Amino acid sequence: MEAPLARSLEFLKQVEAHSSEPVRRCYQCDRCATGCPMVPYMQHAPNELFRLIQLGAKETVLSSNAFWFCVSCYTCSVRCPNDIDITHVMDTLRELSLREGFPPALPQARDFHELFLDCVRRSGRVSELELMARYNLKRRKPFSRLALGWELLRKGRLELWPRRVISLHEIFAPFVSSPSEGRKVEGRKGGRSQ
Amino acid sequence: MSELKHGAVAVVGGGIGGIQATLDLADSGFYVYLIEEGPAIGGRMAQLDKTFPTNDCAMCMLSPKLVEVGRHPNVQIITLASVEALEGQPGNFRITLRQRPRYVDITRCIACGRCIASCVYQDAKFPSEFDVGLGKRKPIYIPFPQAVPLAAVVDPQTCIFFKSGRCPQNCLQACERGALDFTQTERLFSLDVGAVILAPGFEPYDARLVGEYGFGRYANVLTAPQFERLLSASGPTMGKVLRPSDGKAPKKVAFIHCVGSRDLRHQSYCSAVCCMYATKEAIVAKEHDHAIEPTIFYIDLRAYGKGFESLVKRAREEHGVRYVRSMISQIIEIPETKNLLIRYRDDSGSVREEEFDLVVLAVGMRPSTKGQELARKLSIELNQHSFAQTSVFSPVMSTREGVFVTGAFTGPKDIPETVIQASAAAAAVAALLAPARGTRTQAKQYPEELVPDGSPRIGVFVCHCGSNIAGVVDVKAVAEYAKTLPGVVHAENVLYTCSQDNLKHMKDVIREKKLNRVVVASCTPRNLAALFQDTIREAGLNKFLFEMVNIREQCSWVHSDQPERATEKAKSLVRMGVAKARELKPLSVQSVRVAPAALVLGGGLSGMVAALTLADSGFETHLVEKSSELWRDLQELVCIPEGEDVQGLRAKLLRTVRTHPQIRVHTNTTVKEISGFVGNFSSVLRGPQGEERIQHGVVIVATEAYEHKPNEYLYGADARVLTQRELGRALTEGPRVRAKTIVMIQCVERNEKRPYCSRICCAEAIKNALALLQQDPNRQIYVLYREMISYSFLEDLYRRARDSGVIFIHHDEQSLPVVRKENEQIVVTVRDTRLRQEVLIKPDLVVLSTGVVPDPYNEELSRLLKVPLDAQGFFVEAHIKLRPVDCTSHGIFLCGGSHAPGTIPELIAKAQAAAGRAAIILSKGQLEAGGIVASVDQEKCTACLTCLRECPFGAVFINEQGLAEIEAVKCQGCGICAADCPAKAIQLGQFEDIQELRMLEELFHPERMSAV
Amino acid sequence: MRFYPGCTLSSSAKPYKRSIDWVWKRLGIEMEELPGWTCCGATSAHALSRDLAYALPARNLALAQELGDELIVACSACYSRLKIAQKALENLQIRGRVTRVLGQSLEGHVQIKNILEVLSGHVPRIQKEKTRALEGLKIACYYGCLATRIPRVKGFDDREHPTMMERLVSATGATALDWPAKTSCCGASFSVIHEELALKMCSQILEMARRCGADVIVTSCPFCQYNLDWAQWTLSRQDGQKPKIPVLFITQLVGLALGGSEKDLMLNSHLISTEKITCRAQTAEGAL
Amino acid sequence: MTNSEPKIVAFCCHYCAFAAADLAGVLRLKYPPNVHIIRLPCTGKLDTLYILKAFEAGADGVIVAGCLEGGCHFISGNLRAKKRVLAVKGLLARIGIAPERLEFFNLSSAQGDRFAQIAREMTERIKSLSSSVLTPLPEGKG
Ligand SMILES: Cc1cc2nc3c(=O)[nH]c(=O)nc-3n(C[C@H](O)[C@H](O)[C@H](O)COP(=O)(O)OP(=O)(O)OC[C@H]3O[C@@H](n4cnc5c(N)ncnc54)[C@H](O)[C@@H]3O)c2cc1C
Ligand SMILES: Cc1cc2nc3c(=O)[nH]c(=O)nc-3n(C[C@H](O)[C@H](O)[C@H](O)COP(=O)(O)OP(=O)(O)OC[C@H]3O[C@@H](n4cnc5c(N)ncnc54)[C@H](O)[C@@H]3O)c2cc1C
Ligand code: SF4
Ligand code: SF4
Ligand code: SF4
Ligand code: SF4
Ligand code: SF4
Ligand code: SF4
Ligand code: SF4
Ligand code: SF4
Repeated sequence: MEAPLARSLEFLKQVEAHSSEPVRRCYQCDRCATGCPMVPYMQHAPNELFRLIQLGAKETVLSSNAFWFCVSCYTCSVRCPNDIDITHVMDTLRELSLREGFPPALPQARDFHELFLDCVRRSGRVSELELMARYNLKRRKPFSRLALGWELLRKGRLELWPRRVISLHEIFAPFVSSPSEGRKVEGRKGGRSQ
Repeated sequence: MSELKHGAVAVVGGGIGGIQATLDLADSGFYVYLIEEGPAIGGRMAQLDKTFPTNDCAMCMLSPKLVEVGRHPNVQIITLASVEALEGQPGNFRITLRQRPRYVDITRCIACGRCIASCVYQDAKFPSEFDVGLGKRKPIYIPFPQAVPLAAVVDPQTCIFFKSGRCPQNCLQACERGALDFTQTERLFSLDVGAVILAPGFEPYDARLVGEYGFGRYANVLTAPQFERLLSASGPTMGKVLRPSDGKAPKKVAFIHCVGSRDLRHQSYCSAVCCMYATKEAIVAKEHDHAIEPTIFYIDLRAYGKGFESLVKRAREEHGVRYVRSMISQIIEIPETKNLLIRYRDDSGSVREEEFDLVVLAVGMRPSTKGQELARKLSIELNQHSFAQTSVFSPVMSTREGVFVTGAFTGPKDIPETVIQASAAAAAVAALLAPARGTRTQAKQYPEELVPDGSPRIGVFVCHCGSNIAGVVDVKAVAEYAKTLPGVVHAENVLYTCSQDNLKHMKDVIREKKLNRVVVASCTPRNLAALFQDTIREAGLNKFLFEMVNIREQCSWVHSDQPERATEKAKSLVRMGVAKARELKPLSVQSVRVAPAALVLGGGLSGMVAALTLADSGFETHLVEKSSELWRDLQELVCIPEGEDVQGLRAKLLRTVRTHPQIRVHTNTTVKEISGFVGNFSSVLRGPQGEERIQHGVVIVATEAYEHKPNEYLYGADARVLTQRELGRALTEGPRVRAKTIVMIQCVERNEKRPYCSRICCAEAIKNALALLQQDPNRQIYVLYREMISYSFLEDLYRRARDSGVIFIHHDEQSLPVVRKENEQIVVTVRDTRLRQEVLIKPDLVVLSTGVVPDPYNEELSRLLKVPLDAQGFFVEAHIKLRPVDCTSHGIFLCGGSHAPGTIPELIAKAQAAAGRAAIILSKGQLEAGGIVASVDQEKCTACLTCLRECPFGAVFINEQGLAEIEAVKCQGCGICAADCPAKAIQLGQFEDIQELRMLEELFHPERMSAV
Repeated sequence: MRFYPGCTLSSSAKPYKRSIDWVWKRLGIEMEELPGWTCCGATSAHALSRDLAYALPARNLALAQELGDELIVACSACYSRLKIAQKALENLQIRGRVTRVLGQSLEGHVQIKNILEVLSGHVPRIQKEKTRALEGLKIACYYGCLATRIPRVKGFDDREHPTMMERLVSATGATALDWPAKTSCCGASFSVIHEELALKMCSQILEMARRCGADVIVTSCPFCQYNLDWAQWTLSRQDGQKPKIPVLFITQLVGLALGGSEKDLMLNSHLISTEKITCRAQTAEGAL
Repeated sequence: MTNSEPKIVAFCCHYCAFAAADLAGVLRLKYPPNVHIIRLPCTGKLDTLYILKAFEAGADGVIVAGCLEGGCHFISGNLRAKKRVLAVKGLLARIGIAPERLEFFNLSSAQGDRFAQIAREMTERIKSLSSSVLTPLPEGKG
């Protein structure tokens, strides 16, 4: 790989502004990496992302698969000696990456989250059955987990008729749009320059 | 303020810091109350096995000091005591103490342990404080074998008598000395003192609070203090490294650094010692058991002190200690084996899982709770980390006048730094109380010494030590036997030889029977010889006409299973003792007058502080500076911790030094010649007014260290490449620095030739970076480093720099940064170890941290003073741990950069310490020379110069006759010269060849007993 | 006391809800569902939108704040999101943004409590009133990652070594094992989007429980329960052999000790059969 | 010699080995009583003559015990002593005394256990050598 050029601190400031977390404070102790259960699947361990953010390597960071593979277990956050909520930074990077139009490393994850939120938006709560059905359709595997679904249904652990509590459209409006309306941030804003 | 000043001092805390301060003060004419919370002095150091960087035995170093404090006529040790209040002003304080009962009368207890053996608790059941819970003790116990005061103590928390009132008190019955006293009660009392030194030390960080490492839940996770006990030969496993879970010898041992330190969840500062003690423990473990494979997990390896780097090198190269720069998130215990699973990243960046048999947590240092309580009671302020608040310029002064602080109480530090601070605090007290010096100490008066005439008349006292000796050895038979030995005119059995009534009886017998030699067969001479010597001196005998035979520790206690043979051995030992006694000669001790003046070489910060301390203590001081100005160096030094006003300090210091009636400043002056020895040096100064000869009792070397001027990284070839000092100068005086992007490179040209860490450049870089950002917050600063040396509270500064946006990039020693020019643009590449990838930076300015080199002039000075330099050209101290500012040559002291690099507060403490140590000599007025020293028989000397070469202390000189002669004041009595002299011309007092040979003869051939 | 059940308690975690209801009734604890509660956003809001991740819990906090000061949460994910949001709302900027969206002030303070906190207040009663002795049953308490790991927030129990469930287990007479995986992550958020990884993470936890000799795993988190149950079910369909460890909700175990029936506690609704415990509980009944 | 135990002289440095022997006592460790300690200020004081004299006078074995390397109270005394001991070992071999009868040990004052162990080991070692101090000359050994 080509040597990353240390650029301005703009990207660092952007990530910090969005997350309110002091990414610059990291002293590269490696604790986040050695505690993270997902690091073997990540192109960059959390601290490597942090270093790249410090160097301004926006492109590399936002196209990394790391934050897509984060399971939000908060192990890194509670063990960081510099008190950085790393998990939250991972969330931030995922959001920024989508906003800037980088293709997600786990598209199914994006789909799932969008559908999940759509359920919530429409009825205030999540119906697992509905969510799974829509997800399978979206992934074009309508019959996956059929056996499981049947088993759960049989055991009375699925609610067939979702209850609609309230529509949460107003709350969602400023943040995420429904998948049917198309993604709120479409395409790449401002291109790939850093 | 009243004019009255008390010549007594209270030292609170009996760790190495308190002990050193006590000894320094007691030796320079002050009476000291040493107040210790626990039942014995020694502090944390007593619990250590070996100590870095030399890895010599902690107890070997400490124990002689403990004994010295224990029998010092000017020291009173008050154990189990805490301070309740302090009233009054500097010079005239009243300190109120609360002393808990010990339930044992220390003047009677002889530490025989009978009470312990007979306690109703058959087995030791309660966790031993000394063994950090790994060993067990009973409700009555002796804190540790070398404890001072050496006496039993009852812990009322666990003793049945105190808990329920129903105990047969077997202990009480077992004690033959009637030393136990369960009626003792708490005592509240006050003392008048002129000043107070607080040295309450530290506490290890509670590893339980770092839950992810499972300490307290996982059997095989230990803390470093526990591991020290495991390594200690006198520890719970007798020095065998064994796993607590199954008692098996571990193979793979992991050390985890920074446990509780450098961590905002715990303590934000660096604990400054754990990097080194972990390396030490890894080496020692390996030495104990070769099969052990130690691995150290760390963030930065902070090997910044004198000799540290070479210890780490040895660990790596000779002992195969594996270092992994990766921090551990958590430990998982394997259920079946109780092994510990650790995940770390290897050099290639992959996460690995590895099982270890034992894990040692390098826990940090935190201020002791007792110390914080003390601070509250005395109304002194603590800093934000709850250590004592001090200032950069007065590192041993608390916020209350007349109250000084020292050691780990002022911040995390190792033993040498603690000892330096202790001597510094003692020096500050000595200066404060100078008028009262000697008012509270008393010189003991002895009768005129009788000159032994004619044949030996030996008295032998065979001790029972209750049943300690008599229970095994037939002491009566031994005494009877002694009577048959040639030269013995008196032999008797004594129940307790060391008891006050017997000492009196001994004096009477000496006078009555006109004894001229005394032999005591009892316990170890290491504890009581001085007491008996003093006794015979009171009876008019020369104290060297005494021999002590150890029939307790080295006979009855080790051969209790074979009483008959033990008796035989006791007889042999007494026979040998008597044989030696027959040959003993009185040795004389002469007094040498001390020239009450000091010579301080070097007029920098260190030299000025040293001179002021001495002058304030009332001694005339010559401050010699080779350049035209005092403390030139400081003009380049802008950024010092927390932005204190250095230039202001400089001005003030200069003024005080220049106007002090006791200081003579000699600028543009060098030393041409130094001759003489401790107490009586004579030097020729060469200055602008020509040459001048001065007489002085001590020398303080306070010469400087320079910033190294590099050859690499375009330095000198491009104006955009500067050293840190040059940047510092540019920041204060030069035109505004314009650069936007700045790269700082650390450890420049630190290589095989200059393998040591210069200690200050990391901090200097951080401070300069912060200063650059203060001018323009939009700058980008990259610091390329190998290890960030921001130990102790400097860690906060390091964090501040990161929070301000300075980016720190680590690179390996093997892949140094490259600086090149591409069409006038400077380009720096460095391999970031974390990214495992090259990073490219295009700076407008490159700043080099080049480290410190000693003054080349040191070599000449070293020749003049006849004191050695180390391989790097720094001066060598007498003992890196316990005599860090003394030279091997008596009367010469070291401070300043030329001894070792340091920050301003460290150098100030060192300068005060050197001055304090020097003042001890000056304060005496007279020095005692002689006693156990070597002397040359001029008739036999063939001038082969062997002794001259071999004497480690430079005590031998060649006299006008061309023959060897020994300077009694300098001789330390090691006997190396005597053993090496091919002509057998040298004899060491008290250990003469004839004495030793007689012992050998008599050991084997009692029948051949020479008819003397 | 208001109760925030969270979405899962009405479907995949029904047995949790049922057993809570039963135990609460048995112990006479009063608890009302927070009227009009909505989803807290876990596990998706924080993945896509920072402010939504604050706004969704905030809406519920706003509801709770009007009704009283305590909000009891059963699901670890809900608990975590609510706590995180509450902490974040201390930041005035964030609070400003969220208030604007919700159109509601967020000034009041709601005490968010984990259900374990409520339950553990009844340890002496459970101990005293248990009708079945579960002696000899070796239980691994599994907290999962979210319940105790909330950055900068002091949780209801020790972050690395929580013991509340163990105390409850001991109260039932069963043996709580000390095991090292009790706060490891089971990968629940991946069980739909990346089955393979989720299975891997579950198997590590299950393996550890097995090695420590656990008969049963108990948990207080719907996601953990479902995930460990599902993983074993799926894995056994692949290899069919490994001994299977039933995964119970802590309230089911407590319910059993207090005499609840299989049906009361929905013990028949698990993917991995709980038969071996119910059988045991029945025999224990005789023994007591 | 009448006694079955070999007679051993231990030259001990005051600061370490002698203190370790004291500690062995404090810890009530056991070792054979045939070991007699002669205290020196430092093993650096040990004259080679003393070792020879000890053998001449009838010692079956000689222990010289100084501080750990680097730990000498007088900087280098133990190193000097070690050198001398090595030299004397050579000499002993030449005059037909098994050099194993003489040994140099480094120990710290905290190693009471080690002192007792050394005393036991040396006793055993010497017992296992032939009973007479004078062994046949190396040539005679074949
Ligand atoms: C595991 C470990 C290994 C170490 N290894 C080394 C090493 O190899 N080399 C090295 O140089 N350093 C080492 N150190 C550091 C060393 O222990 C300290 O530098 C040193 O002990 C500090 O001495 P001190 O006198 O300031 O404090 P302490 O040793 O803590 O002594 C303080 C004394 O004061 C007493 N006290 C406390 N409060 C009160 C009170 N209110 N009133 C009266 N008395 C009180 C205490 O009981 C104690 O006796 C190590 C530290 C640790 C934790
Ligand atoms: C590169 C560098 C950077 C530093 N940065 C910092 C920092 O940022 N913060 C900090 O706290 N500390 C820093 N220090 C350390 C230290 O605090 C200062 O250097 C301090 O001023 C040193 O004081 P000194 O008295 O030891 O030596 P100096 O101030 O150098 O004084 C020695 C004096 O002795 C004179 N001299 C030398 N030989 C003789 C002789 N034979 N006869 C007579 N006179 C002689 C010299 O002319 C000189 O005036 C730094 C040191 C160096 C070298
Ligand atoms: S744990 Fe924190 S300080 Fe350590 S590398 Fe990760 S982010 Fe940096
Ligand atoms: S929260 Fe994400 S990044 Fe952090 S340890 Fe868990 S999986 Fe890894
Ligand atoms: S009083 Fe009893 S319990 Fe206490 S020390 Fe004596 S014998 Fe032991
Ligand atoms: S028995 Fe008496 S003299 Fe011996 S240790 Fe106990 S108190 Fe001291
Ligand atoms: S970096 Fe500091 S706190 Fe960490 S182990 Fe080293 S000395 Fe201790
Ligand atoms: S002098 Fe005698 S009584 Fe005193 S301690 Fe020594 S052996 Fe015991
Ligand atoms: S830059 Fe200086 S202080 Fe830092 S590690 Fe290198 S030599 Fe040590
Ligand atoms: S006895 Fe030691 S210090 Fe004294 S002159 Fe001889 S070698 Fe030097």
